[in-house]
Amino acid sequence: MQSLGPSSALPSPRSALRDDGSIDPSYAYALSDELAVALYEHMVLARVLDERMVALQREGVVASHASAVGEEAAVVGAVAAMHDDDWVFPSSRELGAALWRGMPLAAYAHHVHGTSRDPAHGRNAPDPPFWKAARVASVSPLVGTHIGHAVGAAWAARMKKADVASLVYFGEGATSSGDFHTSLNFAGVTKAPVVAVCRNNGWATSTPASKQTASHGFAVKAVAYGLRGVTVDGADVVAVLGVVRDARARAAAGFGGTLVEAVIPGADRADPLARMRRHLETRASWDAEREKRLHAEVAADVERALAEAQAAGPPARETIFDDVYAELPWHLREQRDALR
Amino acid sequence: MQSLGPSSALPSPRSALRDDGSIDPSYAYALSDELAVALYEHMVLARVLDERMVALQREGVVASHASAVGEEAAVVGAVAAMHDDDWVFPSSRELGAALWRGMPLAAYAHHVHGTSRDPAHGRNAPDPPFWKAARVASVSPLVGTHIGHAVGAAWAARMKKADVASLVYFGEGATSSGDFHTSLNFAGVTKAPVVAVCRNNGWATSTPASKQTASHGFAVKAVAYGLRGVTVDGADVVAVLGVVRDARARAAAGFGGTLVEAVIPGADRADPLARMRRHLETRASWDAEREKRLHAEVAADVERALAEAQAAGPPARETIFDDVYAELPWHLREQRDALR
Amino acid sequence: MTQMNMVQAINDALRHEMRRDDRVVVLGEDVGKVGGVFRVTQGLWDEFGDDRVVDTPLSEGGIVGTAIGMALYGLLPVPEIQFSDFIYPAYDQIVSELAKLRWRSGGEYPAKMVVRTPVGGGIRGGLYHSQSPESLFIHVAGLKVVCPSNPHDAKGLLLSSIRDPDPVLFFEPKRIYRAAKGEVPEGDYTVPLGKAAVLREGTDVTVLAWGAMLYEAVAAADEAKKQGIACEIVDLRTLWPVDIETIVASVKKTGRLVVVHEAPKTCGFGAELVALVNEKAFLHLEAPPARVCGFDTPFPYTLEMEYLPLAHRILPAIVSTARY
Amino acid sequence: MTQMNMVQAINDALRHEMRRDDRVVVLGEDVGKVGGVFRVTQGLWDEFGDDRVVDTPLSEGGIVGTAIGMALYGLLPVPEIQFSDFIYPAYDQIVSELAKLRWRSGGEYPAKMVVRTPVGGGIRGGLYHSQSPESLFIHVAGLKVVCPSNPHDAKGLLLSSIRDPDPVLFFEPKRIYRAAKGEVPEGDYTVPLGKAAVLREGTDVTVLAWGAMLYEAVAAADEAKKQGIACEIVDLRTLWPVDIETIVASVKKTGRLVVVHEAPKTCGFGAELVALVNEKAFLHLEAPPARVCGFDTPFPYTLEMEYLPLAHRILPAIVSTARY
Ligand SMILES: Cc1ncc(C[n+]2csc(CCOP(=O)(O)OP(=O)(O)O)c2C)c(N)n1
Ligand SMILES: Cc1ncc(C[n+]2csc(CCOP(=O)(O)OP(=O)(O)O)c2C)c(N)n1
Ligand SMILES: [Mg+2]
Ligand SMILES: [Mg+2]
Repeated sequence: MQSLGPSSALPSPRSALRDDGSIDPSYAYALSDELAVALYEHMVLARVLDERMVALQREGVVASHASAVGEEAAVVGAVAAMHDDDWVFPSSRELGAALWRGMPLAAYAHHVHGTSRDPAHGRNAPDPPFWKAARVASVSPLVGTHIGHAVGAAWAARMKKADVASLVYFGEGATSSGDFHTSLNFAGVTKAPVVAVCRNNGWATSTPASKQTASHGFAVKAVAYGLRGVTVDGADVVAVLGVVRDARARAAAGFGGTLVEAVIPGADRADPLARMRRHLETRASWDAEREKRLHAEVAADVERALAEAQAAGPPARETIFDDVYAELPWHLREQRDALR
Repeated sequence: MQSLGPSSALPSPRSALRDDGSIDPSYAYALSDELAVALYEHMVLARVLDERMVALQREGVVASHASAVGEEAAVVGAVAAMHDDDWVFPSSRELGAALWRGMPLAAYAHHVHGTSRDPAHGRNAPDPPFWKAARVASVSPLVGTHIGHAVGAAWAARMKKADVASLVYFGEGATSSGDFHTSLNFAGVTKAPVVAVCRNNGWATSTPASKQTASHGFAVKAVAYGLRGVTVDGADVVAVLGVVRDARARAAAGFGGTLVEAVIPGADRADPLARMRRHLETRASWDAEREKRLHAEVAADVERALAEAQAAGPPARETIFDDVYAELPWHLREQRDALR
Repeated sequence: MTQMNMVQAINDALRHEMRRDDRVVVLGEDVGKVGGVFRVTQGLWDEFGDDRVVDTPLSEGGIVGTAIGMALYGLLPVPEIQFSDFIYPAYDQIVSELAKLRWRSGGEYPAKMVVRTPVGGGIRGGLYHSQSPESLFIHVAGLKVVCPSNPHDAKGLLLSSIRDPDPVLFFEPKRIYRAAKGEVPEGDYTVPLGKAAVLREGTDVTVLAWGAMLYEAVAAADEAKKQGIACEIVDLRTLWPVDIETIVASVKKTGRLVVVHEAPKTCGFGAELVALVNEKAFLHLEAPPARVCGFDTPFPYTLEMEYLPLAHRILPAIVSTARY
Repeated sequence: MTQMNMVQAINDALRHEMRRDDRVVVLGEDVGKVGGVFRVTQGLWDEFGDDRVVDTPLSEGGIVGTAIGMALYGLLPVPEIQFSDFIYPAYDQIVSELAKLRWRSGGEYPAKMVVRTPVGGGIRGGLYHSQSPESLFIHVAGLKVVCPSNPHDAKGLLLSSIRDPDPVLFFEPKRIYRAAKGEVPEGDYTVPLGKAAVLREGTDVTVLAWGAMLYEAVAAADEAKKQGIACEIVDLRTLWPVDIETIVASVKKTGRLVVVHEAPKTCGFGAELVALVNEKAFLHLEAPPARVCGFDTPFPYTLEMEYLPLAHRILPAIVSTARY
């Protein structure tokens, strides 16, 4: 009898950044100064903003926030590997992806404060933000539902023979959802150009990955869909960049999607920012001076944005009734007018 | 980078019955005359009944019927491997499982004709039947929903330390449902003693398996749940019996569930009844005489049962309102009384 | 003008719009080569091919979820759910995602599609091939809900539904898929969403119905006429947003209301219609509004003709409302 | 008697019944060691262990689907859905399977469970942590629906729900999880299903409410009293099957009805209550029944206090109904 039980050994996730800050010679891509610096700067920006959000949430200024501290490499490395007109479908911890795509800090601040200048008129609880100008999609906090949207957008691009792909992020807990399964199964059948990045941080709220599934890791689930499955060191922005670039290229070549498991090391383990900084320091392009300037600039930018949002007022009451439909139907007009 | 893409080669499904009617020496179990004959007799019974149902459906006597012709070995072999107090969760084509468990032909006939003597008072469209006396569960025709029920019953048995397992059947199309995924993922985590038999007959209505998934076969999907995955020749009742016995034993020993892919050969390929008959003919216990008698008896039993059901009347109109709740609430009493 | 049944009219509308608008994509279980279990999409795959008429894997959630992504990309998906009884695996995608995308994105990411699905009983389908779940979608803000009762409206409403900017649930009464025949204009025309049709004018009782039950309402009204009761029969056509003016005008005229639907009575759309009429025509009501509906039970197999609110159950409600 | 809030009372009921009946199993996301995101199951895992208090994988459909199997086996599962906004992935299992099992099996395979889930707004949760989907379950035959408004009822109704033979959706108004405090008897007692509570007697207007909005109804009634309007406030407690006698008796007395709920107005439970009162007390109605509800929009984040039907929106409805 042919047994297909799980293999006992877990593959060790691929890394690129070595302890001495150098990049593993087997790494497939050249990394320019500009890109290396941009990756680091955006991780720092995401970190600083994130820590401020955690504080604002503690103070009760914002109702909720899902921190990505320690996961910046997975978030920034993946989005940096995609093309500008690719779609990005974040989950709750990907504010860094929107920032990479050019969402202004002020727009983010208006979003999380739900102000009159929030693009969504304060309708959504904080995170993740959407940014239409750069195809960062609007997703709900419902775990898993957005995976199908990413697959559908990629499938549509393939139907239209456009070189456009989708990047979708989710946590390892989301792999237990029915949407994960039905969506990636569609991706396999349609060869939709999608890169699905599973941030395995080991926990779904209080539930450990060991109670989430009995599979050996999460990348192996790709086998059920005829997709490629890859594990990568989620604290290594350079490795994530490379793995997602590979996946994007493979998808564009018509070979279909990839499930990337970005393994996030426990809090005790290496900090993704420190690891990338060590690499930058091996380059002429970075020194303590620039490091200091960066932190000063980012802190100032963040405070300016938050101050702007905190000065703004709430949306007008009537805005509740807009955008339910393209045009206001009779019953919503009545409900709105009754408030007057 | 560690790639976990699907292996290119499909495992060939395990068989036990050889062309000359003998059983492969590597087969792990002894097969008594009684069991061998019982397997064959129930396959014949299922076949004859099935063909009559197809005719009754054509005549419009019953509204619908899902034929299991050609799939009897998968259906009968699997249920025969389970213990008497194990649970059985059929899908639409498993009338043979209920018959094996002792459901009287007359009860089946009353069910498909929806008569006043149908245990469910004519509430369900035909197939599959349930049979409480032997733990054959009531399932809906909704593809996939019953898989969770089978896992839950098995999980409950494990919680209660009872040596009770679940057998659940479904077609390969059902593996695309969200329920397949969420249910088998629960099974993996809980080590619920469940045997999930996927009848891969190659088609979901008009949709070929190649459009159902891009995985290499269906048994491989077990890897995503830390379950064991096995493929077996679905036209070989002896092989199915053995594979499911292995799975039942493994589950009872606490090693968790198994996903069995029973590959049903195309209509052109070997008929499961013919293959088992060839085996019986290698035994003293079977000859043309017994074969003839069996068919005569089965045909007579089936006609008697159908005649009884066709003579019975429809359920009383008031029965519509029973069993919605344990006791009739005020609004249903009003609706019932309004009919008087 | 050609004589068509509902299946042919819907097929004609799909073909027409797919020729006109190459964003339109049909997807679902078995909608391709075989043209769906009711043959509504027959021939579309032959004309438009694999990329616009797609047989999907067996997952309603996957169908609607990926269709939302297609819509975001810029296509106009028209998914089919094989029976509305099978729509629940897609319920989360429809009510949590599809219905809310425009609103939660401040209008920047509307997701437009038309979900087609056969609805209702009368084909001996039993409890899982006969349901009428419309009120479960009317309750959810952001969706439009349509149910035609004849071939002319079926084509005209489907074309309007595809061209409307909002997501539409398009319920097709399967009991009359082939039984309802009528003249259908060739080519382009639309029947506007949100406009009911006064099928028959009358002064005594307003009868609201839609889909397959409209014919039962007519049959009951014919009987009532023999007893001297003149019913005004309104075919709602669009269930939500409903044509409130037509309903209120009619009730103000007749002072009496009977609502007919197949779905279970409790929290069915009939309750909303009664409540709306109370709010807008209370002083005109001369009798308690009556609801003739499916029972608050699952849908039976053998006894389906007892379950359905057929003419013989509608007539007494009309009479007692008129005589109240 | 001890002073408890809703969280403590529900926790006390679960602990009490788990000690009494070893068939009772609690399962859900994060219900174990941490005791759920609202800490309602806190301490149960410590007392009853892994086999009776189970942290499940992240799938509501898996939770309810496997719970049905447990129930068939003979256990009595009490699954928690972390927020009722997340119940839709389990909607198919609840409405297609759980609700219909007893009926479709001729009474041979009832599946008994109590699905607990926090409901409603008021915690700045935005559109996916604030919903009130009760009418989506009341419409489905075979389910009972309960929503307590205070700690005493929460414990007593939950014990009744667990002991009732039918599946129950138990909605816990999260806005008052900790705000609502009161005396709760120790040990065993029940509050019967299907019986409403007349919280305050009055002669002028009947106000129907439940859960968190009951307090808003009371606040509005207090204001109305200052204007000489005496409201009779009825806490429904069990939404379905609803206590029709109490409602009809009250409306026959007052002749006027105001219904309050957080869910969107259209096809909300309020519509059914208005329709029922029309059917049973039409001639007693002296004013059009009024509904004060959530708007027919998704639930907003910043403006949630504008969305909720708070006292300042209930009062004018009471006054205009009384003065009609
Ligand atoms: C359908 C649904 N169920 C439950 C929740 C509640 N919830 C929010 S986040 C979360 C855990 C998610 O874990 P994971 O997917 O690993 O993502 P992470 O938070 O680790 O990034 C849960 C259960 C939800 N938002 N949606
Ligand atoms: C949720 C749901 N979706 C769709 C259907 C319609 N349907 C009934 S059988 C079937 C195909 C099932 O194929 P498979 O699972 O391979 O089983 P088989 O019929 O081959 O035994 C479909 C799509 C259904 N019954 N339930
Ligand atoms: Mg996680
Ligand atoms: Mg099949």
